[in-house]
Amino acid sequence: MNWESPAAFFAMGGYGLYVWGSFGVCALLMIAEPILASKRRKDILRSLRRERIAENLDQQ
Amino acid sequence: MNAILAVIRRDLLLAMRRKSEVLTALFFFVIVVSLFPLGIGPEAALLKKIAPGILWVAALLATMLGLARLFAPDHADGTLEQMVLSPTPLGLLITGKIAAHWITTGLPLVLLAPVLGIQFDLDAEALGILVVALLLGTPLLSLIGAIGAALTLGVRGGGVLLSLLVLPLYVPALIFGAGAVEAHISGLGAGGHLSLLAALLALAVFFAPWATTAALRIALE
Amino acid sequence: MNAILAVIRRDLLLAMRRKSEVLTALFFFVIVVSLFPLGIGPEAALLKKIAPGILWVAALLATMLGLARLFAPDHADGTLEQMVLSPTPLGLLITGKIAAHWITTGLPLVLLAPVLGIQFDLDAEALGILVVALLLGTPLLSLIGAIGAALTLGVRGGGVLLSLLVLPLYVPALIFGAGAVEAHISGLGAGGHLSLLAALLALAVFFAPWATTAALRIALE
Amino acid sequence: MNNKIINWFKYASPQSFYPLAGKMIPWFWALAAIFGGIGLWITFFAAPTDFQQGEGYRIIFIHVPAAWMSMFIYIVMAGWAALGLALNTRLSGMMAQALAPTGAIMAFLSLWTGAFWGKPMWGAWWVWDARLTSALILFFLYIGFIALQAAIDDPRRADKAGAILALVGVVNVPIIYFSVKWWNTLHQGASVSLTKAPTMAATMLWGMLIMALAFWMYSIAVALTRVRAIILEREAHTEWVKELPEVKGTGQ
Amino acid sequence: MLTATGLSCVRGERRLFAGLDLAVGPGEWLHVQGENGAGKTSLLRILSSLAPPAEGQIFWRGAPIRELAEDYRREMLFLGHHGAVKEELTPFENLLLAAQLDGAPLDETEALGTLARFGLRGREDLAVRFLSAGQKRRVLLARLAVRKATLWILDEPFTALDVKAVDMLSALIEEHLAGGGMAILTSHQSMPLPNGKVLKI
Amino acid sequence: MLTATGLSCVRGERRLFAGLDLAVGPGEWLHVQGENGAGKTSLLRILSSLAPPAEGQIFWRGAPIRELAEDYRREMLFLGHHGAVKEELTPFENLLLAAQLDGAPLDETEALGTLARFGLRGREDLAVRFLSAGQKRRVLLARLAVRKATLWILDEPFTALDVKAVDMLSALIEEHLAGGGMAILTSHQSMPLPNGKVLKI
Ligand code: HEM
Ligand SMILES: Nc1ncnc2c1ncn2[C@@H]1O[C@H](COP(=O)(O)OP(=O)(O)OP(=O)(O)O)[C@@H](O)[C@H]1O
Ligand SMILES: Nc1ncnc2c1ncn2[C@@H]1O[C@H](COP(=O)(O)OP(=O)(O)OP(=O)(O)O)[C@@H](O)[C@H]1O
Ligand SMILES: [Mg+2]
Ligand SMILES: [Mg+2]
Repeated sequence: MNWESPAAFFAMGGYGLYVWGSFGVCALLMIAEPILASKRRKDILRSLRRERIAENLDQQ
Repeated sequence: MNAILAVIRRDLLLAMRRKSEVLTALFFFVIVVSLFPLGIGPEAALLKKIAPGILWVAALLATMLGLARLFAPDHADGTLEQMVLSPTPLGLLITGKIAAHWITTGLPLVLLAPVLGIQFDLDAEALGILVVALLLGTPLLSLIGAIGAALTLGVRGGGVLLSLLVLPLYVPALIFGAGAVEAHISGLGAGGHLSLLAALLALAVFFAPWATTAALRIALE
Repeated sequence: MNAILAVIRRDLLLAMRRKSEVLTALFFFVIVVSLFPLGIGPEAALLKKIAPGILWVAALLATMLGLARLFAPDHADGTLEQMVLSPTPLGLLITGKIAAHWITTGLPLVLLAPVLGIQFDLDAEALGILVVALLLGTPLLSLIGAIGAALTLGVRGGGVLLSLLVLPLYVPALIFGAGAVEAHISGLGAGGHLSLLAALLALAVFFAPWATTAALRIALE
Repeated sequence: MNNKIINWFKYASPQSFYPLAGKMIPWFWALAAIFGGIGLWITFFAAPTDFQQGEGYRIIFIHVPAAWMSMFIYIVMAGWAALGLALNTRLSGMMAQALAPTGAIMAFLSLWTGAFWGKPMWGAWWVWDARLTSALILFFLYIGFIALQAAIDDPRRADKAGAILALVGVVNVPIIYFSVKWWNTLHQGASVSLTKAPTMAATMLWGMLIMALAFWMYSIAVALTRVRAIILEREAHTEWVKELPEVKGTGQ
Repeated sequence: MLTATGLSCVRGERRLFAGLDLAVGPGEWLHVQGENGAGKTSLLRILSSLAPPAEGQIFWRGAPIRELAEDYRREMLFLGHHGAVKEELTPFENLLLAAQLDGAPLDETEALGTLARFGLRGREDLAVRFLSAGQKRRVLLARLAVRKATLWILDEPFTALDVKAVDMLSALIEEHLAGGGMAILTSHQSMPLPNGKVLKI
Repeated sequence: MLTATGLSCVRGERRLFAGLDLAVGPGEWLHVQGENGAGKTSLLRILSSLAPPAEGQIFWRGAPIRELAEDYRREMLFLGHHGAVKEELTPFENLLLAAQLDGAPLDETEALGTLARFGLRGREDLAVRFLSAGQKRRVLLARLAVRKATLWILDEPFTALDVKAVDMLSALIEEHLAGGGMAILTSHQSMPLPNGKVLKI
């Protein structure tokens, strides 16, 4: 282990802004992207289901 | 006033529908700015020196490219004819269109410019002045450009003729705009340039919509 | 071969009829080049240093502006459809159109460039190299640009999307073209750059018409 | 042998690929999490402080994988595009479309992390270095691809136009790379140059490789998720989509 | 009441017509006829104040239209060859925006109803670009129903319409005339409408 | 002999028609009828090989047109809504250039004669931009007379034409059919031509 304390970990030897700026944006994008991708699928599924219900209503 | 808002809303809706148009105007700006280092070479000190000029010329070109489509689609499909025939005064409708043009092309440039400035290693204060100068300058570009767009409407080869008409008129905006940042970098203070830019803008706000309307009437006759 | 000539003759006739288009592309080139000293300031040494880069970027932008009108008018009035349906192979007709585009936009730039170079105080030999580089480079710009023009044909916001697609692909031409003159000025000899430019041109001559034709077929489907 | 070809074609149809992708996604997520966990542990705890660059160098563990991925994905995307043009399979175009945003994000990450590394190391967010410049242009190529596809409404047309662009781009990427490199080395001014990384310590190398694996798994998982959405969008009005459990409401 | 006296029109060096008089009163319509290139479209553009006549005067309720300007335009509706329809927008949006520009905003249900009446049910949300030639014309004509104008000036309104749509449009014009409106039309086919005057150029 | 079997067309998510069969032999013509938006234009574009059908096959003299490619296009002439006419050029230049692109250069007197036949005497040297709607169509139709094609595919050829021009065009088509040609037309009006088959979409 090379860190004496959590604070030292976050300070990154004075490079905190840069290191966490990089890792933060990286994490942000890598969390947002899958969420958006699966939301895209859920959205289309929802509209398909709605269409199906409307079709069923039409037939009745 | 309602009419202005209706036109702005309409044009923004159209812009959203043609999203790629707005986005790519922005990317054009980015790309043109990035091309210069490729043409000139990677020397940092040299690049920093010419950065304000490059950014302003690129902003100017990006605005200008969109100008051809300010009235042309409305002309082609007869909307402009209907606007002339509309009971609402044409001047108001045109003002709305110019405002929408600035919102869709000028404003994004202003917001993006600092990021590009960083590529050329400009410091924070210089970036601030760049933004203020663009904030004053881009509406000016839209206003002046609208006159040119109206004058060349329906004229053969209008697109390029437009640049020919408009670019000389853009020169003052370019000189004061790029000058403001350079003056700051060389320690002279940007105040003078900025207030001249503001004065030009005030002049254009009163004069340009009127001239544009007159030009449009002629184009449609 | 006859078909290529017929297309070239047709496009040149059209260009003569819309004279302003050709002329204003030239003026655009001149104006962009002249804007830079205004944006950057009048330092002669600095200007000389960045002259090749500026000339090349301006040539590139001037070519690019005309690109949107390479296929669009023919598309709008159905001529392109008729070309696809014509018994002559489409590839030949397209090659003819690209050649005509170069004759009307690239060639005039090549001829005008030395005059502008003088303004930046380039010496005779540098001007010669500038002309040779442009002579190799502008057909390359037309060829690559044609692919972009075909891909964005009939697409919303085509004009600006086109620049987005094409400008990155122009980078090698820009680097070697501007590089040739710079290398000469700094005493390194321009041979390497020029032969690379020629190699790129050879590649594009074979590859670009094919890609353009394929893209056009898709656009018309 | 014959069977294999038939199978391959079977899975090249969106209808059979959709459920297959659904089954694969959780596995790739799991692998991404495992590799990511190990990689992060090496990044922050196993790897020693660099005596020259201090702790700032830890950015390399995401910077390099992101840069690699941005290039790999472009090639893979162009491969799918070529396949689509040659064999006219519907799935290829969808795969290319699904990969593009991920590739663009990777390119963006390599630029972003590079900039955040450059500031402390070089004192500038950006220099016009060969590698940086060509990474920037690669990013533009991705954006162009995405913008072109977004601007064309007919999906089949969008696929084909995108395929041609991707192929033209793939020819150009090496040309751009070498031209920029040459441009730069000929004119290298007084400005900073990339200090060649010293022969890397074994832990660092391992960390980077494992992080790269994690990025691979992540990219595959996201691309598959997105391709499933695209399949549904494009095939919304086919019978098999209407018969899907998640559409009928019996699933999920 | 629209009257015109001594109208003439010059295009290039060609005099298309001269000394043309016309008058259209409430409930009346005028069928402008003539060969291709006779000058029908040119006449309609002059009457709608889009182009000035080479000679002659046009009066609306007794006052010259040049002077009336907006007051005339508020009561007049001109539909020409071009669509004035945005290809990127849907028929629904086109209709709403056109109404807003005219300063008479439209209610959404009313807009949907009008579109359905013009046979565009199911196409309300499809960009106009995708519509067929006849459907595009229908979007344009839908403005007739929503804009309350007294004088309709229509250049070849029946172009590209199928039989059903032609009947529907005729009925619409008839209704407009019955309500005291006026109309000036061009068309190469004969039209089954009452109270028509014919003007041959 | 053009035959097609099992054609279907999908636009967006809408299936316009399916399982369509047709056959046109020498001396015959086919009148494609249907409401606005039924898919007539789409069908014609498919038959002319501009767009691929979603399903089905098209044969020209027994061979699939996909494979024939240029051999088919040499014998076929398609005229759609769009002019394929350059607005900047004169009718005369338009005609000459169109013929050159087709690889069958035209004699100048022949070109002038054709234009006169189409009622464009006196407009040969006026840019098309200045012509009236009907005159523009006439320039386009003049190609019918100069290009020797066996199969004519015409989308609403009578649009914007006046009575005289309609008669002239009908006569032209009749002559073409009498010489063993074939034609596929759309039109919302009925057409007084012999040997017609009707295809309703
Ligand atoms: C915006 C800035 C930057 C961008 C766009 C960028 C881009 C790239 C790319 C594309 C690669 C992969 C190249 C390859 O594998 O051949 C890479 C690798 C690398 N970069 Fe960066 N970089 C940036 C800044 C930096 C900085 C500031 C440093 C260090 C001071 C750095 C150090 C490295 C190292 C050590 C590698 C891996 C070396 C290797 O595999 O050959 N980069 N970068
Ligand atoms: N610059 C010009 N020089 C000579 N003649 C011109 C010029 N501009 C237009 N014309 C002629 O003016 C006429 C314009 O006619 P207009 O468009 O009004 O005809 P129209 O009656 O509407 O015909 P259509 O039934 O074909 O629509 C045409 O005959 C055209 O040739
Ligand atoms: N993307 C799309 N989504 C849904 N429907 C579409 C789409 N694109 C086109 N359509 C429909 O396809 C049809 C195209 O018809 P087409 O142009 O072939 O008609 P047409 O028979 O020639 O009609 P007209 O008589 O009006 O010329 C229209 O009904 C149009 O609404
Ligand atoms: Mg007319
Ligand atoms: Mg049609």
